[in-house]
Amino acid sequence: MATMNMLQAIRDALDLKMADDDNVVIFGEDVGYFGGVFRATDGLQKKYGKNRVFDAPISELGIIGAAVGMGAYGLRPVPEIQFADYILPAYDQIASEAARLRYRSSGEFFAPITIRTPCGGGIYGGQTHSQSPEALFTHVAGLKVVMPSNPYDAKGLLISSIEDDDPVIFFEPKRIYNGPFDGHHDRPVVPWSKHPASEVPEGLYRVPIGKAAVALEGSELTILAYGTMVHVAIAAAQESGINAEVIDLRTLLPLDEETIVASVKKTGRCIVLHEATQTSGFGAELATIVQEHCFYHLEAPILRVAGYDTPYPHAQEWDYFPGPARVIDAMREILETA
Amino acid sequence: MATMNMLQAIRDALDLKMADDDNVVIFGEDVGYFGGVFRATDGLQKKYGKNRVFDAPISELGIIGAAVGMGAYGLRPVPEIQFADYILPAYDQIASEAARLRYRSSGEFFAPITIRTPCGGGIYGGQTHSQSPEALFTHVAGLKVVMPSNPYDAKGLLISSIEDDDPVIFFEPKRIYNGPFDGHHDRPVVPWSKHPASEVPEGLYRVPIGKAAVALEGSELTILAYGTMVHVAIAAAQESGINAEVIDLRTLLPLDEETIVASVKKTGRCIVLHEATQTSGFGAELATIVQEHCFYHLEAPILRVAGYDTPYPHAQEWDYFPGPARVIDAMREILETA
Amino acid sequence: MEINYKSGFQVPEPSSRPGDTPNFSYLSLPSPLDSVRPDTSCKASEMRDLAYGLVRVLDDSGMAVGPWNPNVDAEFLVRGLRAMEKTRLFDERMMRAQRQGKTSIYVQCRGEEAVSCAHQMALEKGDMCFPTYRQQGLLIAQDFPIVDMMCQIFSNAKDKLGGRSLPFFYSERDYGFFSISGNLGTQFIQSVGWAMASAIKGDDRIASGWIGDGASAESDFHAAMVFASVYQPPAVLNVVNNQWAISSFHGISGGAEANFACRGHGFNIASLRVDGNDFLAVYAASSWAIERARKNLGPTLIEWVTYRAAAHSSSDDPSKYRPDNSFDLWPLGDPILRLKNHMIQLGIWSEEKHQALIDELTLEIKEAGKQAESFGTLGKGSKPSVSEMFNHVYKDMPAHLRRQRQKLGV
Amino acid sequence: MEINYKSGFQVPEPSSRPGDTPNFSYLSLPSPLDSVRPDTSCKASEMRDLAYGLVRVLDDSGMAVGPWNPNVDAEFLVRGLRAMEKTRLFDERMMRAQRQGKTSIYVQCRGEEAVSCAHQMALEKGDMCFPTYRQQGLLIAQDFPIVDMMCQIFSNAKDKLGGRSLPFFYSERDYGFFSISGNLGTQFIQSVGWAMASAIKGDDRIASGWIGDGASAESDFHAAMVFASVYQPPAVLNVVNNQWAISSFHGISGGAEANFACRGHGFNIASLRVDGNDFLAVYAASSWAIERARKNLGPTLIEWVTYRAAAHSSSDDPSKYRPDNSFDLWPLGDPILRLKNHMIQLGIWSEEKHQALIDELTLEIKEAGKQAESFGTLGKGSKPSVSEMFNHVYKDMPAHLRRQRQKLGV
Ligand SMILES: Cc1ncc(C[n+]2csc(CCOP(=O)(O)OP(=O)(O)O)c2C)c(N)n1
Ligand SMILES: Cc1ncc(C[n+]2csc(CCOP(=O)(O)OP(=O)(O)O)c2C)c(N)n1
Ligand SMILES: [Mg+2]
Ligand SMILES: [Mg+2]
Repeated sequence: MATMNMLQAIRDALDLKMADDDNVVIFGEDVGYFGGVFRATDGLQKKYGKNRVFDAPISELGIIGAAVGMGAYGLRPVPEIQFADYILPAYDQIASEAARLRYRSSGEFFAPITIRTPCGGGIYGGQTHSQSPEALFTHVAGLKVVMPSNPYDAKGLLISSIEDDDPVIFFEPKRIYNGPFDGHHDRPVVPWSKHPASEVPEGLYRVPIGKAAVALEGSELTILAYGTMVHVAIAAAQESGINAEVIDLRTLLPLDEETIVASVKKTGRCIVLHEATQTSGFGAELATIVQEHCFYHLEAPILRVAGYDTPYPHAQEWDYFPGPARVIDAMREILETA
Repeated sequence: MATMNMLQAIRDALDLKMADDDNVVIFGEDVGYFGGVFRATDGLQKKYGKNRVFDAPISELGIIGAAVGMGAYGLRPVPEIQFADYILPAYDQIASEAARLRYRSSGEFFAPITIRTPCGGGIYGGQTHSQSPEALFTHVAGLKVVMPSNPYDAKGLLISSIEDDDPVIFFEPKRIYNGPFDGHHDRPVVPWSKHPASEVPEGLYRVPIGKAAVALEGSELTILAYGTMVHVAIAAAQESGINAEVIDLRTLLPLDEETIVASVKKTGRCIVLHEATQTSGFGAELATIVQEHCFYHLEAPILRVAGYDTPYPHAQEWDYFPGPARVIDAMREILETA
Repeated sequence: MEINYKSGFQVPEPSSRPGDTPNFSYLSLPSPLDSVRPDTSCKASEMRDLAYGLVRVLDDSGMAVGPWNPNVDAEFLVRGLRAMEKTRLFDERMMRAQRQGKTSIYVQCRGEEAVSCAHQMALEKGDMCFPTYRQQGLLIAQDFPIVDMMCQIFSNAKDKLGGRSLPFFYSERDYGFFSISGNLGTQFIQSVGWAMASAIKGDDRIASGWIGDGASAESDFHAAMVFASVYQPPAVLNVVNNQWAISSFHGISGGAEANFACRGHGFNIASLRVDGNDFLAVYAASSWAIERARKNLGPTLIEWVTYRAAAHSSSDDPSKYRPDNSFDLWPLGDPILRLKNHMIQLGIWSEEKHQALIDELTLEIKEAGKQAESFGTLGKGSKPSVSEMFNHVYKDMPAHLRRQRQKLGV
Repeated sequence: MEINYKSGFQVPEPSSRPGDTPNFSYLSLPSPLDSVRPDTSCKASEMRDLAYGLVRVLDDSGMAVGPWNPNVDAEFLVRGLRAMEKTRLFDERMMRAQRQGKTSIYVQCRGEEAVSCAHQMALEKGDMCFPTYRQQGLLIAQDFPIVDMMCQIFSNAKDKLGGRSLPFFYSERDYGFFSISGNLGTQFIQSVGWAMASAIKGDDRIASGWIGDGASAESDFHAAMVFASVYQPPAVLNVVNNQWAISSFHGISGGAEANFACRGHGFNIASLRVDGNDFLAVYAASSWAIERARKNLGPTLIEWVTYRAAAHSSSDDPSKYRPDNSFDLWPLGDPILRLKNHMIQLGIWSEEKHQALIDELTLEIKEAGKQAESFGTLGKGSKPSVSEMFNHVYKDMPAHLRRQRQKLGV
């Protein structure tokens, strides 16, 4: 066991898989000599050589298109997209190509690639360094979509993702790289070392794709969250004294419906929480599934707490960011109902 | 009044707006001399000249990027994307640029563009000529998303879209260009001329963006549909004898929540119907909104009938396509509940 | 400053439209003797002229001449002629089948047979092509079982792709034929990625990427050029300039202002412009680029100048946008006729032998067609099972998809 | 075939890394006398050499010589010097403000001041630039009120963009300055679209698009080239090659194999490669391209060879990836120093005058800074109202957004 923050856990997973499998290659903007703008690949080029860890041109389309070709050859590419906001130029290569190659070729060719990309707000990054585009990927058959909320899961899920033969979008909520941020931007930063999930086994281990976790047990209501929002949800529960159950989805596609449904059947109330803009966000899918399966157990409408339907603003970041206060309001609202 | 099919209505709207406003320009792959692969722009280059109707290179990114620049200059571009499946290479220019320009510049610059694109299946077009990517756009703040289901609406909505100062994605369900297809692929084609909505006023008129229509009144349950699926829903209602109310959304963003909520409050049961793949489809947003606002009126879970979560298959098209049989099954299921 | 404004907006227009006499004066035809064949280790910067010329081997009299003459033997020529003729006859038969409703859509490569057939004959086992929908010659030149192609075209139960894909979107890994995508251009950068992987592994396999004149406007083309320039992977990047992209002539993708070969110059990539209807020139230029790639001396961009003799697809009617007889007047002629004439000149071929070849191939294709049809055609006879549409979305079917399949009862 | 395999995979590496002595031997420096200045009506195909050369005006002794000498007057030179110096001092002050927490992030253009300032001085009212985040000189050279820039940088209540955008993402329509996007490259094709619109309308306004060496790898660059080639719109397309893209040197975007000017050759677009640290060369080349565009003679691609003297942004530490003193050894020198020396050579300037200029500008900027800070800085003092974040999403606020705003109670 070692104590790691998210970034260290991610780097460790990359390091171990590079050592474990010669076919793993890493490339992306600034990931080589420099080790990435968030330093997730720091030291890896030195250790594994420029053949396996290298800088790429600023062409997200090219990065993913090349990764698809490499995957078809037999490599296991782990490209980095510097910010999730910049994944859109590669959207066609991801949704029409990586996700479809297996279907189109009856499995003769496939794209076993893991696209790592930092997402989410809370760093005063404005419109183009703050977005959470996960719902654009959960709509695409053939993709897997993962978003860890802590170092333990980050390492275990990243290892699973790299080993997975299907393309995985691996979202890294950048606000929690260095600490389990709970939305209280005005309080001192808490480091990961104070959090139990910073205890990370040293070698290879897997957290399975497609399994949610109960991050906080509770009985009065269920909050479905992922990434940074898991910590916001827990903070909201603790601060309000409301006995909420917080589910950390960990994988968005394929979704662990069982864990979700079991929780909501138990609590009878459900809040869906995410940073992405609300309309057509992944929360809509979650709410729909919950009402499909827990209709007779629901005592109040499912509420969404999400980013407002605007681009991500700069100066108003903390009014925009769904923090504990908004979650607490929603919890009170949902408990007052019926 | 004239009798028109969808294509004629669309061409007529383009023709009238070209005549009405010098700033309207049309371009896209094959839209110039040839008049478009579906012939929606037939004759327009001849009439308005190559300055205003012209062929574009096969670069969807370029087409939309150029349109954004033209819009910023003061033109009112109406680019065509040949198939909605091919809009993805332009996704970044649409979602990060066209949709954000106004926000970024406090309205100093904006992109008054209308992107016309044929969508949907039912033409044996396989994976890449059949898709319905609307949910990728309804998630983007700053866009408007429209999908007409008949000639009257097509013309009126297209005129409204072109006149709108915000970017509009105008989806044209290609399966109903020539007739109101109801999903019965094994029956003779019915032409538009037999349908009342093929009666189209001759001059300029507007169907407002953001207003749904009640396509079929009923009391037992509500079906929310758009595009081709409106006709499937109506056929399912008529064939089953179930007294269903069919709402034709017409605009997906911004959504006419009032009409939807009023209907579901009345019927107490709701089915959401679309061609796009189910997971994270626009149906999820619809179902979520319905349960948010009609929770106490709902007598059964909201059901979704949608494309399966696979790429669009070729040979199995009619097993994949959500036809009346699947809708009827869902109606029976929802009526049997509770 | 005194300025004279030229007026307005330019939109390029082809030299002829329906009703006009086809006009190909824009194409200049240098003699095969005029071109230069650099060593495959030549620096890209020292061979820029080749992008503005036209590599040719067959002269007007049908003789193979000049520095690019690959000096192949008679057996090779017969194989090449056979592959091209078979491709054409196959296309014709499939086109008829489409008209008879046996498949939903079909795309011929008529007029462009030399490009794919001769290129394939220069490749080696293990190399990987990333084709578009108009390179069926790559398979046919390898004697790929055409009955399998037909089964896929007919979407019957023997369609190896389970009916999931468009009819002619083959995927044949063992034949070095990458799964065709309906999204134009995407495979071009993928081919570069594949070649990068080959270089990373120290392998000597090369990738051959394909794109059309029209599709070269797509972003993937640029990505391929940038990555090929930066990493110098063992790739041959083929632009098939058949002059048309559906109804748009090559000028709409920038082929009137410049050509497609010279796109390589901006990246210092070795670039060749080649008579794509000259079987020997295609073979020679392909061999050059393939050798260069295999020796890891860098990528090559090749513009194949050819002509789309048929409609874009079975859904298209070219008489709406170009003169009907345009292929007859196309200055580079018909690749099959040109090779046939060459062989007759050489004294190794005759009209009789050619007729016999046609008869033999026609019969072979007819038999294959019958066999394939006996398994079913689109919507008739045996078909891929419905459940196939749920397969291969993922390696293992996730629960939500299994539930959807179960609900459908398949 | 006997083949000698070269080994493996190539990844370009810069000529120096931290600890090394900066090595710029890759850059060859022709004399200003050696370059040729074609007429602005010159065909692109007749001026290809210019993409491989380097347009320069100031010689080693600081005199303006050669065919590109624009022969401007003293007043013009003073204006240019002032604009560049003001830009640099402004950047320095804003950088300090960022370090003091008055804004979230800042980006300097140190070392590149000539490119934007001299280019702007060649433009006319009504023309439109589509800049990246490193062309603040375009505004400052127009005497744009720097206090307004600062208010935006500080996201205070006087930020005209209501706090919505990143600090330095200006949008100044009346100053021909298009709204900056954080997504690299996107505005390049937009500038071509704007120019197409100008041509469609028969207008004589031109567009000037901007992109970095790194971002030229993006798809939007290709789209811009294709559309510019096809429609020949009145656009000047500027690639600012400041040698770096964050930590990646220009070779990672294909700038070692080829340069960025020659990217135009694949499209037959007139291409110039210019000493971007030579104020007079920038002005002369800009004027040439702008005249060409305004006369509707076609687009021009210009590579400005310059150096990013500072960090990529306030978040970056370049000592991690390049030698610390690299700008000191940069062969094209400092654009401000070079113009200053030229003016001293001409006898119209002196160290004293320069110091007086610096003092005056420092004071001006300090006063402006104080004023702007008095309105507030990020998170302190007056700020844009919270409700601003709901504005300008659409022209008219739709119901669902109004409900969200109301729920927030603003
Ligand atoms: C991304 C994308 N955009 C548009 C299309 C529609 N489309 C199919 S083929 C074609 C023309 C392609 O022309 P070219 O690249 O020259 O190839 P050719 O058909 O001549 O072989 C078009 C526009 C597509 N398949 N994919
Ligand atoms: C689409 C996109 N990808 C990545 C980034 C992140 N990014 C911001 S600046 C930069 C480097 C740009 O280099 P260059 O184009 O040379 O411009 P310079 O910073 O040198 O002026 C990168 C990678 C981005 N902003 N947008
Ligand atoms: Mg073509
Ligand atoms: Mg740069």
